[in-house]
Amino acid sequence: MTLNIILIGFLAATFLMVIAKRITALVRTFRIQSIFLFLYTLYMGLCQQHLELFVVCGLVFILKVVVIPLVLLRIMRRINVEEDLGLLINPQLSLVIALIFAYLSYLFAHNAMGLPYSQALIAFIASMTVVCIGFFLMVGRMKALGQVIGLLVMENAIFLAASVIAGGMPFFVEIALFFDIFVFIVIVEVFVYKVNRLFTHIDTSKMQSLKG
Amino acid sequence: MLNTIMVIIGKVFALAIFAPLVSGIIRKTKNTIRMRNGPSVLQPYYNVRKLFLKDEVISKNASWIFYAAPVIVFAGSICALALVLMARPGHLVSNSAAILIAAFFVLSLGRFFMALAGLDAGSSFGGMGSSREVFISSFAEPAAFVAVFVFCMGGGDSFRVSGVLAGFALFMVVIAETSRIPVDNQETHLELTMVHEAMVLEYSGRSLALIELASHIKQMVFFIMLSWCLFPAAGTAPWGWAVFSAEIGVIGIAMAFIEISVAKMRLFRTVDFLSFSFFIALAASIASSLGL
Amino acid sequence: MITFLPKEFFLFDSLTIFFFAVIGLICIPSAIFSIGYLREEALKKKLISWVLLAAFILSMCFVIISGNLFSFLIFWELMSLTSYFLVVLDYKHEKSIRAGTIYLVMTHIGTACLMAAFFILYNYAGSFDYSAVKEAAFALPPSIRNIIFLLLFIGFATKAGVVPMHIWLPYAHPQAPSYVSSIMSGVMIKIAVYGMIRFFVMLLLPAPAWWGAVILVFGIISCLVGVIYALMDHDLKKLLAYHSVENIGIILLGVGAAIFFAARGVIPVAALAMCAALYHLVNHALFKGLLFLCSGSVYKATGLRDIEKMGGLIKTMPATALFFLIGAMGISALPPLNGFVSEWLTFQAFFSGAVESQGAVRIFMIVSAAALALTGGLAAACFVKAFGITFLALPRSARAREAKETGFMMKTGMALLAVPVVIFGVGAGFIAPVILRVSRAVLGVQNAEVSLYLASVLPVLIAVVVLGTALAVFLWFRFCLRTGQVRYNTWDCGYYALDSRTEYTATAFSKPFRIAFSFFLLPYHKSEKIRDSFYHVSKFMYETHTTLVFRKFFYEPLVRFVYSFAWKVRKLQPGSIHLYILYIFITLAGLIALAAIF
Amino acid sequence: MLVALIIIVPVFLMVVSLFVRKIRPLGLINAAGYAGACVAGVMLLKVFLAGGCVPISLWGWIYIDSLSVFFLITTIAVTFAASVYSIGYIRLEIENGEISFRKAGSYFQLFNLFSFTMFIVPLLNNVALVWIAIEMTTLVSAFLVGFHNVKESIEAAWKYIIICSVGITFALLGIIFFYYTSSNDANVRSLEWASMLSGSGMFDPKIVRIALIFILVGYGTKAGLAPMHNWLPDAHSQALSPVSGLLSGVLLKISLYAILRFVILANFSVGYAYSARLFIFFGLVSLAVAGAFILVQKDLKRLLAYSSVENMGLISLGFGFGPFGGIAAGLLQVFNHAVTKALIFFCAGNAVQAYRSNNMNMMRGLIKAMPFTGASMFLGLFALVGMPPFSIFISKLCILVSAFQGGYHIIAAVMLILIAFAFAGLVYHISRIVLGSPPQALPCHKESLSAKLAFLFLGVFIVGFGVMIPQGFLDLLLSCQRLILGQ
Repeated sequence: MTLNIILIGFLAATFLMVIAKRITALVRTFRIQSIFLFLYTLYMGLCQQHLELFVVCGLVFILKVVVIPLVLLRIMRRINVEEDLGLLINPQLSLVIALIFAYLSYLFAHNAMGLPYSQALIAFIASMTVVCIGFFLMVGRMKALGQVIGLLVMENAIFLAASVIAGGMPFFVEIALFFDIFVFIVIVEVFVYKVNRLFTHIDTSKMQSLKG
Repeated sequence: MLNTIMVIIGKVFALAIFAPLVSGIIRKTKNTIRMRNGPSVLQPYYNVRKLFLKDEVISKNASWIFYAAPVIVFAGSICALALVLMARPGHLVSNSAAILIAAFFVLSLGRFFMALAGLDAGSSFGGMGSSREVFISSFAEPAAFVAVFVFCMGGGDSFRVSGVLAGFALFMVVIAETSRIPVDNQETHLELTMVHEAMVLEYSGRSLALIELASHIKQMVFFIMLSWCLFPAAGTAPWGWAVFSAEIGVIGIAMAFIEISVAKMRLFRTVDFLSFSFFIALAASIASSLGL
Repeated sequence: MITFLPKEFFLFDSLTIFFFAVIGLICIPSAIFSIGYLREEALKKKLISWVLLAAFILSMCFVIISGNLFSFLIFWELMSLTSYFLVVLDYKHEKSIRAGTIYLVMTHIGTACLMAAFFILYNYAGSFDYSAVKEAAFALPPSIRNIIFLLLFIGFATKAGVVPMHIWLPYAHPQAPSYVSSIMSGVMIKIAVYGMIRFFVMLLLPAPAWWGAVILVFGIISCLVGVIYALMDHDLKKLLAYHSVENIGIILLGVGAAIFFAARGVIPVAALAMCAALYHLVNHALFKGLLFLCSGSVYKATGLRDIEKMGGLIKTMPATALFFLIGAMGISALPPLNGFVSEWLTFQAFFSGAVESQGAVRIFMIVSAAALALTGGLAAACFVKAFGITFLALPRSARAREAKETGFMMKTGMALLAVPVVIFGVGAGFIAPVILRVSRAVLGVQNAEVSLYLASVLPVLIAVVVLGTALAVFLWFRFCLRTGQVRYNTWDCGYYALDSRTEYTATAFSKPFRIAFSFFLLPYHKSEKIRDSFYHVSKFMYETHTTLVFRKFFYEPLVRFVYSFAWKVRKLQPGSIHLYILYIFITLAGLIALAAIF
Repeated sequence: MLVALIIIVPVFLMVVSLFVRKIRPLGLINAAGYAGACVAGVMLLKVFLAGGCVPISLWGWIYIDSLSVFFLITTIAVTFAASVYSIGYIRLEIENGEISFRKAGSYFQLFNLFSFTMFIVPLLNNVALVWIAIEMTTLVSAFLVGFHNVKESIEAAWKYIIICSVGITFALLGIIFFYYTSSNDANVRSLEWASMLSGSGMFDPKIVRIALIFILVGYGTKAGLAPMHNWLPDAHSQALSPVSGLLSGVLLKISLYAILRFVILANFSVGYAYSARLFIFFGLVSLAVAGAFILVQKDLKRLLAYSSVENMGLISLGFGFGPFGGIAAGLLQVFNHAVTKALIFFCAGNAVQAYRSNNMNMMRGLIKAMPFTGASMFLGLFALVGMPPFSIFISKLCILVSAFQGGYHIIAAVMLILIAFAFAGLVYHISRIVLGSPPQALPCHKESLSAKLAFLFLGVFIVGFGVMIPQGFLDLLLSCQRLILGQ
């Protein structure tokens, strides 16, 4: 029962992201989403009483709820560029697309993968939807940070999918994944500063000089 | 083997001497039809004799080709005459066509050098003449070759439709080759119309004589081929000189009549004239393939 | 995979030895000529060109020796690569780069077709060796056999310069130094004919009759188109390149007729046709090589290639003029020399073929004989133009005036080619039977009785009669008819001494042909009068050129279409990162949908 | 033990490059280090072949079988050539004032880190760790791509990071699906390679089919296969030449290695035909797209990048015709293309340095301005398009033979046409660069000795493998083929 609540919360946070217009709103909803993810891993840890799961959910909390939003907000303050996210597709249409993704991932999960009806299937569909929405965020948002957050949302969703259908990846692999996301954020931060210094804006739709 | 060679050499000399007479006859008939007296039948001989004794004027820009051309043209026509006499139609079916074609090639050797000599003097007349000569002869060759093929295939003994058609095509080719009226005018010096004359404009004295003789012999070669085409039966023994010279005379008079009755065609109309003769030759080959 | 390396690597039979002779006959004189030709070049350039030349000749030899498809393909590509380097050797001006690129791309397309055919054969034969291919050829289903024939024909035709695929030849040959272009048109395009003979006559037996007919038709088209374009071109080496297209057409006439009659079982005619084709192959190699060497020495002496600016070279360069004349007589099939013998044999083959067959085949043979006759006439016209305008009368430009005779090495090179041209003509009696034996071995028929008696006797007879009468007349003139000679200006209708401007030019010489063939050449005229006042014309400008039909209506539209297609595809990468990510998602979604459905 | 040496070399060199300040000795040490790695690689091959191609697994983290040895050798060879070349290249870049003294030091650090990440990818046992190593290569090489602080290179680097990370994320999803089927049906609890292979018989075909698509699209983005290749021309045209040589020579192949790993896993449950169809699809699309782009290219390095896309398409087609000898041909093409493309990129690097611009219309008469570079570029061109004396001709031939053997006549015909397009484009462009007369304003540019050594080293491989492939290498290829086909 609690699992469904967490999933609903997780999905709600994602849909909030889709309609966010400003970057800070996007970061805040990302934080909420990570919190639900943390709760989910915490609940799984309580059920299975594995010590490793607690370490993992601690890591999730530190990295995804605290560190990454902080880094992103710091970037926003340092490059003091206007908050607007530059939506290529208006919020209403994005919401419709998000729903279409939900149905598509149901089709994908049930027919293509052939998973049996169970609690895991519902969670898996949810995570697939969030993967598609993360993807949509990268495509639909002009600003560079929109793409970064889109990617992080996909990471969250994949982490959720892994823990749902495969009971979580082997411990060491989880640690390595977190380390990888951390390195990714550091490098992206460096590059956003570079883009801002050279282009005086971080709007990727204007970075189209390399053609053909 | 040796006596056939001696016989052929004898015939070659006889016909070589006899050749200018034919063109004399043709000129004579033309004049009489035009109600004019004109020079006697032996006039070509007098011309040749006169030219052999006169001095020669040679252009400064001319090279050794200018000297060599008349000699090669004359030798070529003599050799063509010898070849035509060798190629007896009828019993040597496959070889006679080959020999006749070799005769055509030998004539083209003479023409090649004559065209070069035309260009050698550096005057525009010569260039014009050789360009036209080569133009006409290259279109005449396919019709001639096909006509000869068809005629030899028919085995020149009996009277065949394909033989006659081939003969008619060959007749049109002969008009073009021996520069008769519809294609080229022998007697004029008007640069618009002259072809063969333009090439030899630079020549004088004994080389001009040689060239005149060569053109007479060439005409004789063609008339002999024509006589086998048009009167096949006459070729058998007893091979009287009279019958043969009668045929040549008839062909000459026919040629004269055509010269009189037709006006000279524009140069580029000769292409249609020769392609018409080619199609007649093709018709002859179709007739021969149907076994007519 | 790599385990298919062939067992029998080399193969020696009469065909290979014959082609060895052809290569030897041409490459040695050209190499000697190159010594003279490269005398002033820097040492480094000399070394590079000799190494490349050696590699080029070696690769050609190996193509002929190779006993399997794999090494045939390797050395075939090596031959194209080394000849590309030779074409691009003096890379100063843009033209040779463009020529090199067109050449390489066209040969690559040809080789791609060859590769496809070889691999289909490999599938059926199980190994690359000729013997395995020969056995597998019997069991080939007719449809596969025809596809292989078409692919091989396109491949070899592109290399040989048969008409639809000939456009690289007039670009590549003139750009190469002349000793290279003499080897290229003398020998390299013959290697393609070797390929055709090897595959269509010896390996892919039993060859159906329509193969021969196809080759015959393409031969006719190549003959006529080659000679018409040669007539219209006034660049000496381009003219000779077009003549290579024409002569390849003549060789293909022979080969086509041979295959056609072999398929119909008329063996004597097939043997005669193949003998004529091989004989013309050697002859063409000889006189084309000679002509290219002469054009090289003319280029070395005057620095010109356009015959409109040359003239009167016979007085300053007598030796080159004589050699060029011998070559010109050879190529225009004038009796005592070799061109006459091989073209005459081809006529005999057609004639005896026509006699043997009935109905449509007879007419087909006669029409092809007519085409050959027309080509012969036009070729003679073209070489009258080429020799007359280049060597005779007055020099038309300053550089033609100061021309000097070329060095000794070059003359020996040319002489070494001129002498065989004469020997192969007059001495046909000794050479024709040898080539007949080769053609019998190629067709695999030992008992075909072909009477070459006439072919051996007649050239000698003609030579004797012509030379005899000429000598007689000469002696008669010299001794018993002593008349004077006066050297005076050319007849100028009494106005003024003529100079080189009133001479006949090559454009004027070929004007009747341009009008006669205007339906194919589509000539373009533009004349313009620049007037000082209404009455005084200060300058009169006349420009004419003919359009290259194949290039204008087939190759250029093709290239334009490919480029426009490429520009459309270029829009796939407009630079926006969003679109790139969308591509990934679409491929993923598409593939999943496909996987789910199937 | 040898393997440990190979892994330590880049780490040690990175540490050294932190301390050594002067560029010249740093370059030499770098090259010497990789020379040692090369020797170790060859000895590893000998030991491996002597041992009869038995997979070695050290301390559980490292797992070596014929496939990883093959890719390791390719990587080492090209990295050694790149390190030799970058000595002279960096020195000339500093003289031209393109990069500052300090940045040259950071170049060598990044270079070693990049090669370290590429060395360990074929060696790692755990499939997820392979994923992380490839992710690391992306992040490290992003700095190398964006090395010049110029608008274009930063834009290229940004696109490189984002597109590759998206691709890799999908690959992670694929790995999770594989993990799900393995733990679900074959109850294999770990992502170790050996255990997954043993359990691969019982995978659920439906899920494996989907997982393989994710893997192919994911790692295909990194491998530069067609619909997902858009980052490749931007990254290659902006990166430094030694780096772009490494990128197209090795990085594309490494991601192909990862794909092959999963194809082996999918063999037993879904059969090779399924992945063959996918390979053929990607191969044909790559050939088509690359052929079109090569024809209308203006920038030299982008031209070479597209020729890499074309060759990757050819390699995947080779794998597509797998069961008929295509895999060995594809792998041979992997090695040949890596070596040839590295040579041509290094020559392009020299040319770009001399002419100061990537635009091909400004480059004329390279063979006059820089004879050695011009000659090697010309020969490199003919090696790349597959002319006989060179090695790519053999591998291209074998791919075509396997295509016809497999009965794919139409696909082979389409392949031949598309290769002809690319051939025409490449010859047209590069022959205009190499030949012709150089612009007068060109200062006479001297070619560094190390560049010449790098060209010779690569030339030996190109011509050597064209003439006669060593037997040891052949056995390695055939054992890889047996491994992939699962005999």
